[in-house]
Amino acid sequence: MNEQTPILSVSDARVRFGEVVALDGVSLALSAGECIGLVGHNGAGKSTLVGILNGGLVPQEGRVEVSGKAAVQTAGWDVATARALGLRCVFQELSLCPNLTVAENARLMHEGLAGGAWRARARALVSKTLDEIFPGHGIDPRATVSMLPIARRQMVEIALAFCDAGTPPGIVILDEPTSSLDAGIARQLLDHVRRFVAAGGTVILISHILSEILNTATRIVVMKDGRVVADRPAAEFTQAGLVTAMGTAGREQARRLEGKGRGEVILTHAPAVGLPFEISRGEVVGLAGLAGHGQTELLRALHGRLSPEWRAHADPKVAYVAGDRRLDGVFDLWSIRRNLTVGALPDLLRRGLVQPEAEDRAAADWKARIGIRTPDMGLPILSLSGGNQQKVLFARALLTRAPLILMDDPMRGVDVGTKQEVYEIIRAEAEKGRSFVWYSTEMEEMELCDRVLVFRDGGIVAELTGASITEEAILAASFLGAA
Amino acid sequence: MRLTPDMIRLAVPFLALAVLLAGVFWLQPRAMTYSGLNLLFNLAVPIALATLAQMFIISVNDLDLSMGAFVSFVACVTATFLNDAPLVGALILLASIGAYAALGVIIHVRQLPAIVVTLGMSFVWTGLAVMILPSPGGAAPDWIRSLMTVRPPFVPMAIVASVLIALVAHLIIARSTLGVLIRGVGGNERSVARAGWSVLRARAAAYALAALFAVLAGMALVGLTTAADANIALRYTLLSIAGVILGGGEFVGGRVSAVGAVVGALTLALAGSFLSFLRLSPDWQIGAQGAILILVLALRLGLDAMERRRMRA
Amino acid sequence: VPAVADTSDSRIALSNNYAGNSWRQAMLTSWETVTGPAVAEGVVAAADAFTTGENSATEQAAQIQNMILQGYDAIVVNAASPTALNGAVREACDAGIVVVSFDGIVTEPCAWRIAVDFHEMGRVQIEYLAEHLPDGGNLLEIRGLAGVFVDDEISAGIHAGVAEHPQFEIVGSVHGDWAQDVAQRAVAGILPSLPEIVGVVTQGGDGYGAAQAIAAAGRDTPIIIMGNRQDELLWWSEQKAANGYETMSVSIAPGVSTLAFWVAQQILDGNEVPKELVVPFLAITQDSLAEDLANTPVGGVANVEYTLEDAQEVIAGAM
Amino acid sequence: MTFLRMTASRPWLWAWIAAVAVFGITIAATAGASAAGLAQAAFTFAAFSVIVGLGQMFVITLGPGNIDLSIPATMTLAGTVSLKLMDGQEAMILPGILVALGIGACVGVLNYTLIRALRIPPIIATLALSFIVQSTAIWTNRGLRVKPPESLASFSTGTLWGVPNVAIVAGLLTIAAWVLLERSGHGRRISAIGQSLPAARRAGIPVEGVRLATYVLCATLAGLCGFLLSCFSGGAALNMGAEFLLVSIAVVVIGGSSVAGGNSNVPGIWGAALFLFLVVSMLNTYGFGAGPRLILTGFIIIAVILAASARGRTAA
Ligand SMILES: Nc1ncnc2c1ncn2[C@@H]1O[C@H](COP(=O)(O)OP(=O)(O)OP(=O)(O)O)[C@@H](O)[C@H]1O
Ligand SMILES: Nc1ncnc2c1ncn2[C@@H]1O[C@H](COP(=O)(O)OP(=O)(O)OP(=O)(O)O)[C@@H](O)[C@H]1O
Ligand SMILES: [Mg+2]
Ligand SMILES: [Mg+2]
Repeated sequence: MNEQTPILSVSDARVRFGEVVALDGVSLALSAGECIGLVGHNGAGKSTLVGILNGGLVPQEGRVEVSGKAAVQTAGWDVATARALGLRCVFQELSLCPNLTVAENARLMHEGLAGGAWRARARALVSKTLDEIFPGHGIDPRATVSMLPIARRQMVEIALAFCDAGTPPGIVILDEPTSSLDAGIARQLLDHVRRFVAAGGTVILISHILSEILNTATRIVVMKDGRVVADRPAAEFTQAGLVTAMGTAGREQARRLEGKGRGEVILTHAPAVGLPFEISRGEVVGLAGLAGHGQTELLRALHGRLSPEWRAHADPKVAYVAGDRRLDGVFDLWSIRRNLTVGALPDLLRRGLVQPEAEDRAAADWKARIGIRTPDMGLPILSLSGGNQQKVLFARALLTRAPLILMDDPMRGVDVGTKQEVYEIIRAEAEKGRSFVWYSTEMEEMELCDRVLVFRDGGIVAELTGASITEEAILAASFLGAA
Repeated sequence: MRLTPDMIRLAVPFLALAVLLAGVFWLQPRAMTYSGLNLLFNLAVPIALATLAQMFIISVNDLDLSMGAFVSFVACVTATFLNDAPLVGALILLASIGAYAALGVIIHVRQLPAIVVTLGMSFVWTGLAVMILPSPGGAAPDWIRSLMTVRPPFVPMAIVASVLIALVAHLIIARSTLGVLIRGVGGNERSVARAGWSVLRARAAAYALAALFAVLAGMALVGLTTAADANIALRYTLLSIAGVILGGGEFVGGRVSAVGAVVGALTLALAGSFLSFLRLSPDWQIGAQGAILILVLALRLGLDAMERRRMRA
Repeated sequence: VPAVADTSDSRIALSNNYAGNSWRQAMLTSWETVTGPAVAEGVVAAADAFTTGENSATEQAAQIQNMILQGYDAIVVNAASPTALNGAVREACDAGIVVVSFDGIVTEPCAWRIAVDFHEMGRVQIEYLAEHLPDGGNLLEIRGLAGVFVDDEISAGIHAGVAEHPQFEIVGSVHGDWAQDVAQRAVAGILPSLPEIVGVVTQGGDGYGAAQAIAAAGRDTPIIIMGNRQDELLWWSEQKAANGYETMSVSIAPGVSTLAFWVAQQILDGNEVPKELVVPFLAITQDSLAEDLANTPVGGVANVEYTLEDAQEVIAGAM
Repeated sequence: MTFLRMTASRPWLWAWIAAVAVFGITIAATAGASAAGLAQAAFTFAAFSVIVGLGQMFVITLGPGNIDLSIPATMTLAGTVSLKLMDGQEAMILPGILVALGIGACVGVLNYTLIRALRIPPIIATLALSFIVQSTAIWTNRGLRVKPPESLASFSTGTLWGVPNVAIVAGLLTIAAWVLLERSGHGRRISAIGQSLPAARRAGIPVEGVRLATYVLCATLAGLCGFLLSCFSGGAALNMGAEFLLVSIAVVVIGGSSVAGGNSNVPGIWGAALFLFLVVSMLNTYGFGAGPRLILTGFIIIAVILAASARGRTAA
């Protein structure tokens, strides 16, 4: 295995979307048997680079070359060519067909399944790959994808990328594959990545969870503002070094304020299953446990209970930060500004009409406060990178005057620097008396909460407070069902 | 066994059909005979075919507002050209299937709303039909006529035909790769494209399949009525949409069922018969059709509620 | 000829394909007023009326098949299409059911037809205009629903009339779909680009709308052939009183459904009835206007209902 | 280039361009003599399409699958009942209008109730309800044509400084609809729901209330249109709304609103309504038979949509 012979390379790629320069001369070479960790702030251009490698996006300048063959002109590099070469992609947004079964999705992804009795073969293949990567996954290949919780969909998508149906996978690109997975499943995936790479495969791993990158990648490529700013073996990086390279100033971690007294109770809730609970003023309550054990359902139920269905209230009781932003977060046709202000509409109205100045002011204010990377808040929301869209959703909720904010894994795809800023904002708002209910798949975020409710099988099984909130305690509760 | 939402969706049309059939038998025991069943259902055969045609369009998230006009056009061609000069007739019908595929291409390439394009096409098809048959007439080709009036042993033709076309359509849409691809386009067009498929070709294929079934619908219709006119099947547009929905299909997301669509079409046809056996006052006969449509769809709600109660228990 | 069979056990059904205009409503009402007493007196056992939602041949075919199942002895049908019901009508005949069609007739030979000479109805309009406007001139034609037999026939009659009287020229022709608002809209749209017109030929019920559109365009009122609607007759009589306006009015009487009823009853009774019967259309002239207007319900259509004797007379006349 | 940029930001321009072109071709037949008359007729009849089109536009903006097929039946019922109630008496005009609007509002509430309570797709729910409404219209007066009060008849057929009164009414409604949609919070909410219902729910929008209000608004406009139309044409007919089923949808989509929801276009409705009227006038004027006329109408509609989409491409 010769590290110096790249099997696929992109050189000097430039991509512009209107005013936005997404890639500004990026070169990247992939060799067999390596796992490249690709990191960078939100909007650095990672997903755009993936698009080029995958053949779905033609850069305005630059070329893609494949080893062993005559150089492939960019024009000749398309999805079909890439797939025939064994290149597979797991995209940042889930991209299965929700109305089809797992096996049917496999058929669409793999030309190799063509021919008679493809259903049986597809089922067998998916099951085999899932068993290999995620032992004990419990996914029926006959299930319709829309019936699966988001984490399982992610697992299916990953398995489909690693399937061998005729063309073995050679290069697998994983764009934030762990963003919806809990720690255990994520570990299974990363173990598989290591095995795959050891067997001579190539992986590009994109993640904002730096420990994953540091533990899994053999080489780390850091992107910043559409350029590659560092490209070195993983061993040469430390967490702090990586953060510095990304250009986000290494901040001090936000910490929980110990010993804060609990304010008046603003809400009590007794769900059908599990323990009841209450929320006080100024409290940050975490919802923990394995993904898909009822946390999102609880948030929805709370929101359904508190937000009006028939008439808008001048004083909203609750605001919601969606996790699945494509499904229940962004409004595709609208500008960033409108997306941001829609939650606080009653505050922007005078005699039923929207006041444009008030709206502009609110938008400019939050653009600065939360660092939304865009030249103009009037641009369409979809021109933002995934993480920046998530910031807008966050700002939407904070802009309201709601005393309670429900957050459904709101940091999905948000880069480390921004995360720290958001943590501080949450903290500051909590000081001012707002309460947060915060579901997250990331353990360290749970450690920021005043109190954590651990879920299992659709209900709350344990409550941890203060210093007892530790990774071990949460894991113990979510597996054993009791603290 | 756990009922999945998919199964509930399919159970509704079957249940509705069963209830209506029971009602019809109770009101009119004569319907329980071989020829009775044939009389009840034979005009549902073309409706079922048109409903399947609509289903193919709906499965790629489009809607065809020209279905009725197109079936009328096909009926006019069948009763004239196909009868007098079979070769020319067949060529015209083939060309019309090609036209549908081309529509699919245009709609895809230019990202046009299918509703508007097919709205425009409904004028075009009606215009062509009026030019072919300015006043009603023509005659069904003998072979179609005898095919539609054949009397197989034990089970009447209408039932045999319905089962057969449901089966064929099911194989196409649910079992074949093409069917998976078409539904995939309805479910998530982008991911289908990212897997290296041509969404353009998939959409064109869906439209061509729709046209094929619509052509069959027009021919079957003429076989039953023996002659055609330019407005003969205008009702099929709404009937076919209602049939797909009744059969558990959804407007977006590629969720359709061929068996459901056929059963939905039969249910709609039977609802009309049920009402005439009730002998309502003519003033309310139209309104009763609406009421029955609502009742049948309310069944789904009932089943859903039942299922939820069971899950809680 | 004395009746050879008794019809007191017979059941007759009316199959109607459309109920969405005043003509059809008057037709259904006439059916009720005449068959109600007939059933009460035991002339027939039942005379049920059935209507389908929209004007659809396929739905009507299904309706006829249902009537076969219900075991009616005779089916009286106003058909959506002269040909598209032939399959169902054939099945009814095969089941021994008497089928009588009227207004919208069917071509299937086993059925009886009570036809209106629609062709003639178109021709007399030109005839009348030729009498009143010997110099001829430009005409506007308002047609019905494209692709429907009645529309084609009346229009053919009008054009035949124009061929006979070449001093007339049809300078504009629009489809009003037999709906007041569609006709009014179509006329208003073509009117500005037409030269002066001396007459408007219609298919029934569009006269008032045409008069309105012409008035709105600020033109002189030409001779507009009316279609026996009460609002048309009222407008005409107002004009007549004001400035001696002259025109004529023709249409088929909705009560022809009752003739069809009696014909069916006579056939069931075993009487010989020819397959083809022709009923005259109902014409209203300058002289009969006052009387006919008085006899027409407000907002309705001029009508004639038939008794058994009237029917026997019509049958005898056709023998 | 500037032209393209101009049309890109104003998708409604295409409908207007088409309308003006067709107008030009029509009056060319008479060397321009008929321009004023034709324009007046066009605005008169377009006004009715605009009134129902506005309602339909709000409903379509609510997102995929939302459509109101009960418009024709509502128009018929509102027209027949209110004219029967007024029975030609001047004193009953106000109750007549209120009854027409009330009938519309009731149908809207029923539509929404069916959609929500029975979870039926709107296309089916409104279709089914329209049958019932139509039956009610038949039952109430069996198609008798009652004349409107004299002052209403002359108002609806009259003009003010050459502009048809009905067009003025429709114009005022259009302005109100524009403000509602583009400037008000309610319009924002409708658009949000149209883009994504779950997202709207999560953003704290009272979705059910907004949807109810929208269906009621649409049916109320249909009731008003039925009332005006029957006054205009001298009485209500049972089939008077039939045409407006397709017309109400066509003016919305030809006018540049997105059938996928969330994005609507008020000025385009006028362009499209004028265009649809003028196309038929043009083809009638040039003496086309029914067949070719229908075919050309179809192709012209598709051509307008194609032209409008070419604009979409260059803008991207
Ligand atoms: N379709 C598009 N239209 C306009 N701008 C776009 C488009 N797609 C991406 N961009 C812009 O390109 C830049 C790079 O985006 P990209 O999605 O590659 O970032 P990323 O590194 O993947 O960020 P994240 O970590 O948030 O996913 C961003 O500024 C984004 O706003
Ligand atoms: N939409 C229609 N479909 C089929 N037949 C029709 C339709 N409208 C009218 N007819 C038939 O056409 C003939 C003449 O109808 P006519 O034009 O007098 O009714 P109309 O003008 O629509 O009535 P009104 O305008 O008063 O409601 C009759 O045979 C009638 O049954
Ligand atoms: Mg990204
Ligand atoms: Mg991201």
